[in-house]
Amino acid sequence: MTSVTELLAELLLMPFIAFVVGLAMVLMYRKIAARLQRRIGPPLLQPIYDIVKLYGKETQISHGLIHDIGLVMAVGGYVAAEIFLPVPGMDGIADKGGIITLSYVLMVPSLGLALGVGQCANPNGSIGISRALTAMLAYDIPFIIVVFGVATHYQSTSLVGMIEYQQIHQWGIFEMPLLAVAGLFALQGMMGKQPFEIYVAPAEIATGPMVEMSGKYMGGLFVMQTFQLYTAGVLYTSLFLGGGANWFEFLVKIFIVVAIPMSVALVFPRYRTEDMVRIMWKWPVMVALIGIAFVL
Amino acid sequence: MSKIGNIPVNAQNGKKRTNPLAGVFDELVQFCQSRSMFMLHYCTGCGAIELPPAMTSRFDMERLGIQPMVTPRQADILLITGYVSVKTLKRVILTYEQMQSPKYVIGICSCTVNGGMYWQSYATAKVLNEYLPVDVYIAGCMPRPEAVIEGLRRLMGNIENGKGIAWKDYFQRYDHYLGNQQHLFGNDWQTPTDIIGEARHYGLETEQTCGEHSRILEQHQQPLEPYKMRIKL
Amino acid sequence: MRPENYQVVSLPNSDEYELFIGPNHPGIEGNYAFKLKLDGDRVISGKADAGYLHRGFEKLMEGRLWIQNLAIVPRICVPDPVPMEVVYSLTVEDIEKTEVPLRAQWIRVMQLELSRIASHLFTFGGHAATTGMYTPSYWGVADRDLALDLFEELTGGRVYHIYNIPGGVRRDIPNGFLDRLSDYLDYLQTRQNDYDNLLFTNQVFVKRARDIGVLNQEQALEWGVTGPNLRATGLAFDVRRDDPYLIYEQLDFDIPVQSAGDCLSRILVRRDELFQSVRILRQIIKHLPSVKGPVRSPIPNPLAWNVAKGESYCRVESSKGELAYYTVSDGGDKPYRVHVRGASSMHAVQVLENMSVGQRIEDVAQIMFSLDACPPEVDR
Amino acid sequence: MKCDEINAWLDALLSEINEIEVTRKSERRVRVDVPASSLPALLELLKGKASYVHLSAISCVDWPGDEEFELVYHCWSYEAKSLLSAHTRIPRNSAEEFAHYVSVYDIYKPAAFFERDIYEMFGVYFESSPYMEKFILTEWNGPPPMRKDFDAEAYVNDTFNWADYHPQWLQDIEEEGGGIAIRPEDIRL
Repeated sequence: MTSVTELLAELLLMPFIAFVVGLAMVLMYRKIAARLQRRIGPPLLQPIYDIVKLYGKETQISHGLIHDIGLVMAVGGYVAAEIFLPVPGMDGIADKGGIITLSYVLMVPSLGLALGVGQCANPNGSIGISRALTAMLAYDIPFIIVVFGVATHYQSTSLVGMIEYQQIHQWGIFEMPLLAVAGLFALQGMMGKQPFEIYVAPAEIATGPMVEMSGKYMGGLFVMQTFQLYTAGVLYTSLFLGGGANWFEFLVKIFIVVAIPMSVALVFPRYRTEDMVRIMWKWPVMVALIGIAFVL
Repeated sequence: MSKIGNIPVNAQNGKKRTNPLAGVFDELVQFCQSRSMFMLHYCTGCGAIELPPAMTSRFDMERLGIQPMVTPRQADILLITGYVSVKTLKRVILTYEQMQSPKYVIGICSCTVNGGMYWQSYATAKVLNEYLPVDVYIAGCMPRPEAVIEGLRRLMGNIENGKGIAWKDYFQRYDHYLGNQQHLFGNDWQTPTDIIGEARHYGLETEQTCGEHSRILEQHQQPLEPYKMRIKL
Repeated sequence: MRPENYQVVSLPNSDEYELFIGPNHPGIEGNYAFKLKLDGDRVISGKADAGYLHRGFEKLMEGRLWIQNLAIVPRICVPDPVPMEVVYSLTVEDIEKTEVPLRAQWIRVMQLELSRIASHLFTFGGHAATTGMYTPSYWGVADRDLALDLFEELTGGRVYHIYNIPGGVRRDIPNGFLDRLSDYLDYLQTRQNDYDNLLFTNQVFVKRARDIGVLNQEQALEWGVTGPNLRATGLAFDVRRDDPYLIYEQLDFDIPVQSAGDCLSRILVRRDELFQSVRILRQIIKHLPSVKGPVRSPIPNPLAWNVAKGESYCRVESSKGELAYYTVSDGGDKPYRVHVRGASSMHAVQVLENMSVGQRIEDVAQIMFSLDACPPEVDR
Repeated sequence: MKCDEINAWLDALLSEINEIEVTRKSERRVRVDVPASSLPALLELLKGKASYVHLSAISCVDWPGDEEFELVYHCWSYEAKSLLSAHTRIPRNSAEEFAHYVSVYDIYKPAAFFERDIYEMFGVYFESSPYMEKFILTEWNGPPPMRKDFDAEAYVNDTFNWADYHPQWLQDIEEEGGGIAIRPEDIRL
């Protein structure tokens, strides 16, 4: 039984760790892109520079209260998600929430973004957000099926329980390879990378949801991105790669997990919206259902 | 003027700073501003053809923290790449006023300095800093990517030393800039941004902010309504 | 333009909204604007808005000497400037009845093809970037830069090289230039596989580009489409072969043709054309040393050069399509009138407006880039 | 030879129209001078019967001395591989009132772009052309700029300011008698 102060400390520390690790992931993405594109890439502290600069802008244009609240929801949703994700030595409230709660919490950011962007009255933003919600709908179906299969297999909905099971027996990826593959697809969609990067799409709708964001709002989105990458990595690691016994193993695993979609993203264009939905509802769902058949 | 102040501006400058660490914080922000520059993806002229080489693999501006951004709201630097025709200049000014301060303007190519080889042309504006405050000019027709990067580095140095303050000049001497704009576009020229209101808000208003030209503006100004999106149910 | 797109989509007014693509938008090529009227994400009508790059070139040329104009003509099309110089020189030579030395003609063709390679490499990246893949644009621009290095060595200018003058070219090629050109071509051919794997046979890209922006041959002829965009509809027409200029008759090259007329076939035509240019350049590397002689025929003092009275209409095949100049001289020291028929003046305006109707918003940028429209040619 | 056949046919065809003057400049270039009234008929014949399906360009030349605009229609035949330039002349009005001519948009679709261009730059109004409105020069209020009587240099000097650039080193050189002493017009031969 952890004491209340310890729990509070964990609740503060876990999002902070997520932020720092997420920054490193953003840097890693930009470095991978640079290497693949035959260039050097940004300096090590570039993600921090960007965020500090954006928060330090003199003009901060707000488009009303809903705009602010939407942004807070977007970032806050992820911050809340972080405390459901167990890391080595810290469980937060992961054993109380479980993965069902987590998958609900993960929808909050998209909805918050939709609220905030809708207030900007920019058609590009509105198109972007409608695409983002469509994308969410697309990747959530395989994601939910995967979560269902995994929970059935481990006979538990608690991430802590799943990690313990995997550390005793075998990693989930070896026991449920099909579900793991379907999960990778969902991960790609969840991270919003090509070929499923439909809602940023600079050449089509001028970065969609971000089109009217400026200053600290843009900074908020950058922070959100760090959390997003971290969440995706940790979730997949917990479900299929047995979490981490220690910090080193844990970090290696989540960075590898995040690096795979990133590398894939750089050599593919994006699908059209309807193609993404079609593909997401076809292959990953099919693979995941077959995977479930094996699990059951 | 107050009619068009529909977009609220929350500035941090107006507040009095009591925190002893404010100076340190300001320096940190300045440093980060100089290391992270988002430039607007707007190719106004032929100099834009040297930006892709400067941005991509060979010269790689991202290693200096410079990356292209898509909308004026997100960007810090407005690169005027080459001649600006009168039609473009209107859009450039609109774009500039939508950007978030601190914002910087770089004039690339000789055409922005003094008309360049289009000095005879009836369609291009000649001296860019009559219409916008320019931080750095990069001369050449067209400047090589190395020169573009050199100019951007000079701007970075200026920002770090606190000298990149040309954007304040736009608020402080708005009447001068507005006068030149009106001379070119006619007296009914107006933009949807309330520059004078913003100048007051930042505490940057001087006696040159308002003048004869801003009075002409007030006479012609149409009150602007915020654009509302219709939601179909 | 699929047939069903011709139908007027009748919709209640309340669902329509307007969207501006450009002039400040990453999905637009250069400083150009395209106003869309949309219903959902389906385009009801598109309206091109040009003039952001208007400098009044034709007026400027009337105020300058014949030789001074050479400095401003390349500015009309920035990514592909050499055809501009060449075609202007061709019109002046045609009026003056100047014979261009054979060696100069070979050198001109060499530049034209190198410029075509550079321009196409640029286009691939742009086209890929509109579909969300940025790696080809990084590669393409970096590879194009090596071609610009060759240009710099040959002419002294990276982008604008004012190297062709009426009567020939300014000076002979530097020592060892052909070897370096040959090295560059070898390098390009080693990259062919990379580009194919990354872009041209990438399944997602193919899915994205196939059957988008279809232009059939009949429509293409009706709307005056030229160049690679016309060849992508199946008509093997190339000014280089069918209305030959310079020494193209002596060269052996194929005209790549695709039949579908969609975005994919347009980019594939450009890809094949790039390697045909490599083939032409290889022939030039082989033959140029054996072509001896001066590189320009003497012209009068260029500062007091009264070109004979006359008019001429010359065309070349630029990387965008058919590029033509109509030059009129009244016997003075300045052109009386120069009319520039920009290669993309059709593609960027009428063809784009017609093709965008009924398309989805995510494809508009791709269609524009696949047409390889160059706004400065429209605006002049 | 197919080309020769078509060319011979073309010659016969052109003889059908009155007051027409055909000059064969080279193997693939034909110049035709035609009165303004019969130009649309000529183009229709060319497109319909002689396979000149591609309108390459319409050029306009201002001849203020003759009080005329010269319109040149460049048509290309993909089959005969020849380029025909049809020259015609229409009366020129002052800048305030447009000169008038008929559009050939119903024959050649690309004409719309060129006609709009000529409308803006020269002030020639083409009847029944679909887009007779400002396109490139939407922000321009002056006379049609490509007319010979519009003096661009004077307009520029009136409208725009120039940056003063007279640095110390140039002043020093000028004191010694150097600087930009020789103007281009002085060295004209």
